[in-house]
Amino acid sequence: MANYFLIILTFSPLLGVLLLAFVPRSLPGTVKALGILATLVPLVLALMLYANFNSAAEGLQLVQQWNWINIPVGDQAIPINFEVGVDGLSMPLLVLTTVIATISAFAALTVNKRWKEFYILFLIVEMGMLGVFTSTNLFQFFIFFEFTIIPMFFMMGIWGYKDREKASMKFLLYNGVGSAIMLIVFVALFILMGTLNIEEIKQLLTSPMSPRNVPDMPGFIPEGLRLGLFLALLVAFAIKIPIVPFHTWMLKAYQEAHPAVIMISSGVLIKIGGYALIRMNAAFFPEWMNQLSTLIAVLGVINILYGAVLALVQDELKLMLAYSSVSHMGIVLLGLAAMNAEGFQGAIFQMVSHGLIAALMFYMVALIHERTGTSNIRELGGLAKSMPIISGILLTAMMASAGLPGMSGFISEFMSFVGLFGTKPIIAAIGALGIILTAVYLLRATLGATFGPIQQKHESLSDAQAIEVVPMVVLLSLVILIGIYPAVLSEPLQTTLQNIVPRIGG
Amino acid sequence: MSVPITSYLLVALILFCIGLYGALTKRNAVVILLSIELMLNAVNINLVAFAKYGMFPNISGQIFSLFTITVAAAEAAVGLAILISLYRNRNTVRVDEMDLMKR
Amino acid sequence: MATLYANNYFLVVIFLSLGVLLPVVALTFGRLLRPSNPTEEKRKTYESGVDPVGSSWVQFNVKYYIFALLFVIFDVETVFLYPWAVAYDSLGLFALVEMLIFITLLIIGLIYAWKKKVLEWN
Amino acid sequence: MNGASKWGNLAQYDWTVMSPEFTILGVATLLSLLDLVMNKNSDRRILAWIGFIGILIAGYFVVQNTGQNVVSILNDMYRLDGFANAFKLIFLAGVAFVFLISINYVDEKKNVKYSGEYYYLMLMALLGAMMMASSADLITLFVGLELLSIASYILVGTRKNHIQSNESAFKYVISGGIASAVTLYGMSFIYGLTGSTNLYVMAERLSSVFQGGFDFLVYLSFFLMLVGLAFKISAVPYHMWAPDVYQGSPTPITAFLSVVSKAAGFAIILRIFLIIFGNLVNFDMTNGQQSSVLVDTLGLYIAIVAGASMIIGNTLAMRQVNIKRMMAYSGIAQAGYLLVPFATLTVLMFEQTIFYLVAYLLANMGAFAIIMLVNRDRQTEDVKSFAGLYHRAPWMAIAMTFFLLSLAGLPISAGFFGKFYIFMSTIVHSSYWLAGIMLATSVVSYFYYFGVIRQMYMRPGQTEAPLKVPFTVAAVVLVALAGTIAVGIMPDPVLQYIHHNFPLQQMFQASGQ
Amino acid sequence: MGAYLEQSLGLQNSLVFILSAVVLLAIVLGFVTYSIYFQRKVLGWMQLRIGPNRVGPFGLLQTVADVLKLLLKEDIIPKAADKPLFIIAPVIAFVPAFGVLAVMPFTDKLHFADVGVGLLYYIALSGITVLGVITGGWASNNKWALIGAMRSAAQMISYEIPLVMSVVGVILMTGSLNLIDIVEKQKEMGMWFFIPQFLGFIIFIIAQLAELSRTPFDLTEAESELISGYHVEYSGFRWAFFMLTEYVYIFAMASLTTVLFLGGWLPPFEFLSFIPGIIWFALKFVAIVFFIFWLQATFPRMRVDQLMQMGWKVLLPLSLVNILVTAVLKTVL
Repeated sequence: MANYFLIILTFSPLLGVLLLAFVPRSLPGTVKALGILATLVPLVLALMLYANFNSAAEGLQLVQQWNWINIPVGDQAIPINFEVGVDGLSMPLLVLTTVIATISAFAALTVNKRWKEFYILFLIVEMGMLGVFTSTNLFQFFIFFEFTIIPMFFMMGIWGYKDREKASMKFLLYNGVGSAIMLIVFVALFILMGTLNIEEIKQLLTSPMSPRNVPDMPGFIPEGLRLGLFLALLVAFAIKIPIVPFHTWMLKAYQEAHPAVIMISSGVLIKIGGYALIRMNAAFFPEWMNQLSTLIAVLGVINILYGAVLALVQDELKLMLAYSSVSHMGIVLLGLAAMNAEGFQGAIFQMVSHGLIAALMFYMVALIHERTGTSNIRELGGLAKSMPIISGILLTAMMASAGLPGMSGFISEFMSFVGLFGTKPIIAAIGALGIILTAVYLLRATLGATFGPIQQKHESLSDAQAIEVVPMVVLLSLVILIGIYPAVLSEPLQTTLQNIVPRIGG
Repeated sequence: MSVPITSYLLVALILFCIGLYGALTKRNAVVILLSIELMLNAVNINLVAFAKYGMFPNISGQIFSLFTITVAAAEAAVGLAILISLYRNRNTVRVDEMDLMKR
Repeated sequence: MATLYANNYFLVVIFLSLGVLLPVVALTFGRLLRPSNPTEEKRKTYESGVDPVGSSWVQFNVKYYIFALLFVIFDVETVFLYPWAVAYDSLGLFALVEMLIFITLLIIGLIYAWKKKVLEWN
Repeated sequence: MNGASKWGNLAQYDWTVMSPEFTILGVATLLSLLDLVMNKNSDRRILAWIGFIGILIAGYFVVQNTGQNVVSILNDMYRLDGFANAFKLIFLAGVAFVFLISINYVDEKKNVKYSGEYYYLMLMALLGAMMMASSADLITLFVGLELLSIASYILVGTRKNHIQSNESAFKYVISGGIASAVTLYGMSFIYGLTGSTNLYVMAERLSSVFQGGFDFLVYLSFFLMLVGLAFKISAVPYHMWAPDVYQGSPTPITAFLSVVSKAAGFAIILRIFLIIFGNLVNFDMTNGQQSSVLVDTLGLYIAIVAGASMIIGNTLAMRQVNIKRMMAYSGIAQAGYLLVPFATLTVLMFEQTIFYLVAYLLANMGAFAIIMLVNRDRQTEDVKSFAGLYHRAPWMAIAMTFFLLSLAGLPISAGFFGKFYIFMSTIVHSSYWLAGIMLATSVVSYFYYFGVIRQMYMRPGQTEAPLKVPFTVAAVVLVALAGTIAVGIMPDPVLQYIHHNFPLQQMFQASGQ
Repeated sequence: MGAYLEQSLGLQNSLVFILSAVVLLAIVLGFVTYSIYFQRKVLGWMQLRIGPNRVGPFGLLQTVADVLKLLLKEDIIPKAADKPLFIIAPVIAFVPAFGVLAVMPFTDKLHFADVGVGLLYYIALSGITVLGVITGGWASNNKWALIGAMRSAAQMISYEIPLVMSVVGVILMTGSLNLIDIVEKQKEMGMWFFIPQFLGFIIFIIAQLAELSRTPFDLTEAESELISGYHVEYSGFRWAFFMLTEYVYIFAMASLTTVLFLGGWLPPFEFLSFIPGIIWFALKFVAIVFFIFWLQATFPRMRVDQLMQMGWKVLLPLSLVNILVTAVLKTVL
């Protein structure tokens, strides 16, 4: 069992797909129930993984590999393996994925048509996300990455609002460009290294003994090429994160797609970018990461400020959240740019924390939208009167997002900034400005929606039902758990980070 | 009394160019078919000239040209047949009027 | 050998030029002798004595084209029969078999045309 | 030797290696005779099935021939080697698919009237393609090329009373005629320089000629042949015919053109260029170094052709509203991708090409089967006819999705691995610009492929009535879908099969090795 | 002649070539003149008439007078005609007719060009005449002319195929396309080819009649229906050239038949070889010419559909069969 654990975890959503395929379309109740239940399987498995994870061990755990493809070159063959493994970096993200997936499955109850297809696609996306985090092989990473994109395209295009098709197309093309660039780098690495295993590539690129690092040896990789690969990877993941000039797909998608879809996207998918920056950019090219850390930091600051300023002027809640996501992902970049343990921890904390909070907030928006038919602040207002629970939790979530101490947002932002102040204090100081703005726009939006005069037609709306409250509570408690007991995350991370990023300081 | 090979090749080249020009610019479908025949005949001249005066004179050039002639005939026959059926339906042999599909 | 070859074709050229020359000379000579007095009526196209109606360059029966196509195909196939016939002695039995196949295919082509009523006039 | 003297030298050859070709020729002849003697109004679908069986038998013979040593008869006019077998299998599979699709298409009186001719003309085209794959002599290559071309001209125009069909057939004839003239003109120079039509003899003699100051003529003939043969694969300098012809032809013929005819074009291009120009070397006087002309000089031009095809095909495909036209431009782009391995010439060149062709075959055949169904049902070839297909025939829509994903090169589909393998060669060859174009245009292609997907899933159709799917079309779609996904998950068996059973080096070996 | 051909081209043998060609041309023109006379006489006898008898002794100068008359006639080119084509058409028709004679061997000594592919040359060149006919008919811009030209072209191309195929048997037996070789082969075999190639001979004769547009295949003329076919608008000497072409072809075809099937200049029996070859050639030649004129008095004209069907459905399959049978027999025997 232990041998196949990760494989089972990765493909566990497919069980639900299989079952759903046999449920007739005419039983929406069964479909929905089955859809939610199916997400519980990976959740349980992920929790088991967390429980059994050995935080002290260095490197990957539960490693498994199978020969998949052999590329014949002359008489010999270069293998591409199917290999899985988990370490302190991917484990929290795996758990995050399953949690968000389950919550999103609940949020998807508000979907109004074609539940069967929705849940099938949804589970395929979940499989893709899990696969991305369990793969220790670039090729496999890429394939699972694509597995998240294509079903997402369908989900955005079929279930959403008026302009959904354009949004999905935009999403597809942006991410297509990103993955295309990624593929270039992966294939280049494959050709240069002769392997696609992330660990082996890291060894070959960083170990001083490796012929790749000794000039005049065959296979030596000059710095220029390394820089090129590094930048290409950066661009590829920048689209995913997204870093500012590449963020437009996200605005459109967040505006038009169904909230349940956005929960996955905002909660997990965009984290893949940050994850890959650590996994690949920082691990493969630590020198360049170091040298260009200022650039990354500047990009991060731009993200924070740009996102915050624009979030400030949005009336549309979803758009506001989209800009807020941009802003928050900037903090991830800041943490990475610090190039020290605190910074990296902060970045990962921020990813998890933002994942949870963003999911929560979109869930709230979904509930509000379902009831009022709008998510525009101007058309809302005074909701606290008719739905106090929703309003209350929304307020709490906003505070968590703004980085209120005691919640996860605070820890992550704190650690990121501490890390960056150690190396680039000026940039860190500018970035910190963004935190203030965050509080401002979040409060503006939340208060605008919940307080003030209520509109006539909103007075009789019902509050959240018990089953709708469960996900909120779960998410909120996780946010608070990380906020007051960060060790749940930091413990497995500690040893792993040292292992992943060779040049990382103390 | 022997003619240098370049003159044969030159004739072929001129013929080929006339054919190509005609095939690309003429409006009348029959003229286009004829232009193509012209190009193919340029090839035949080339082949036969090479077969006699080439670097390695041998008969395969002539054999090749036999096949070229046959194939050209078959192609022209098919082309004409199609043109006839086109003409029956559209009552034109002008190529610039064959524009039903541009979009 | 080369002179023989060239001379043979020189003769051919002589014949062809004579073929051109004769009409040219005869017509030029005739021009000096014959009267020339063209009038409208004379130069009118003949149409059983009445004024001609329209141009005669009109759409023609497609039958002719189809026979032309048939001719092209069969005539060109003889291109292969001639070399085969000339070289028949040196090729052996196998060439016979091959040509049997070839001619059989030709005959099938003919039967095809026959069956499709292409060979009918009218 | 007594028997030999009576029967002539020809009888000494091992004619059994030609059994696939003989089968096809025999079946085609049989079909034509049957068609003649059959009652005018009787159902001619039986002819299709006879033809189909013939194709299967020929396929069996090809498989029997697979893995054998090189056999060359008639002075290399016919060669049996791995290269030939691989392509023949692709042709046979392609035509088998087309037959199955056609059975439902031709059946209707209004579509194609002379169904007997339709089938045996297609077999003749197949025969031409097979000869193209299996010959190392310019004459036979050319005759095979023309047999394929001429049969396809007629096939394109089979809808005799359909104006567009006529028009596209005529355009096809004209473009094809010009293309073959240009190709032949190029061939004639190569022949003149080497005095032989046998590719191996040509290759042998060409190097000395090349260094003897005739390099200009060698380049000239290379370009002429490249331009002319680009017609068959609808690659860029000669692609303009494709949209019109694809649009006007009967849909199964469009599928035929886009797969079999194109694959045959690749067969002849690879065969001619690899052998003739394969061992040409450029001698650099200054440092005394040799460099392969094909790899270093000509490869660049082929790469340019490939890149231009990708760019033009993909960008113009975006503007199309007619699905067949769109597929035509997509086919132009695919030709560009398929030229990449040849332009880069890595050790895996042949495997990459064949693998991609297999993936392309599956995806395109499946796609055209569905396109035919939908177009016929909706009586329009507009992309919009796909609107709401998911609600009418969910499995067809899902299958179509996979075919389009495969064409776009996205996992999990055979097309993804096809592109991945090809992509590797660009990186190995360090043509990063080509890799860049390849990926950038792939992303562009998402736009129109997903445009169709959008119609199928996200737009309401004019009708919700279930689409009737005939058995044969369903079979084609099923096989293509299964193949696309299976190869998309486990590409290894196919790749290994190609690698071990169709060794490219056989192409350069003499008979009996 | 052979000796001159061996020499390299100089002033002397060039002159010889040119002069001999001119002489042949004169002979041919003479032949045409008197074959018309001959034809009229033959027809007259057969129809119990006298035929031309006024101009000169026995009317021998009748045709000469006709030619003179044609020369003096006004030359009219219709206004609606395509003038350049109208003028060039008779030339196109005439040149190949005379050109084919370049390869015709009259005896083993008396011949002009000794071309290796003589037979092919003959067939290829003679096919061009149909272009002249079509051009003439089309350029006239006259409905009858055009119909006549089309019919004539259809007939000529339809019968060209059996004609071309029927000689394949002869080629098979000889293994050469050289006309001299073909006669030599008949000498060697001791048998004229019309015996082993009887089927081919019959097909050849029939097809040849059709090619020449002689009765019973003279539909192109068809005075009663088409006035006179493709040359209805031609007058004077232009018209004369179409006529000339026709009779020169009779000359050429009769010669070719003699060479291919009747042993050329060979005597029928060895003991008769003291008589010069040219006499034998002339005898056979005259016999064929007579035969051609004879038919004119005997057969009615065919209908156009009968004509086409005869060519495609009878002669073509027969000639294919002839090829097969010849090849098989040659291998078996």
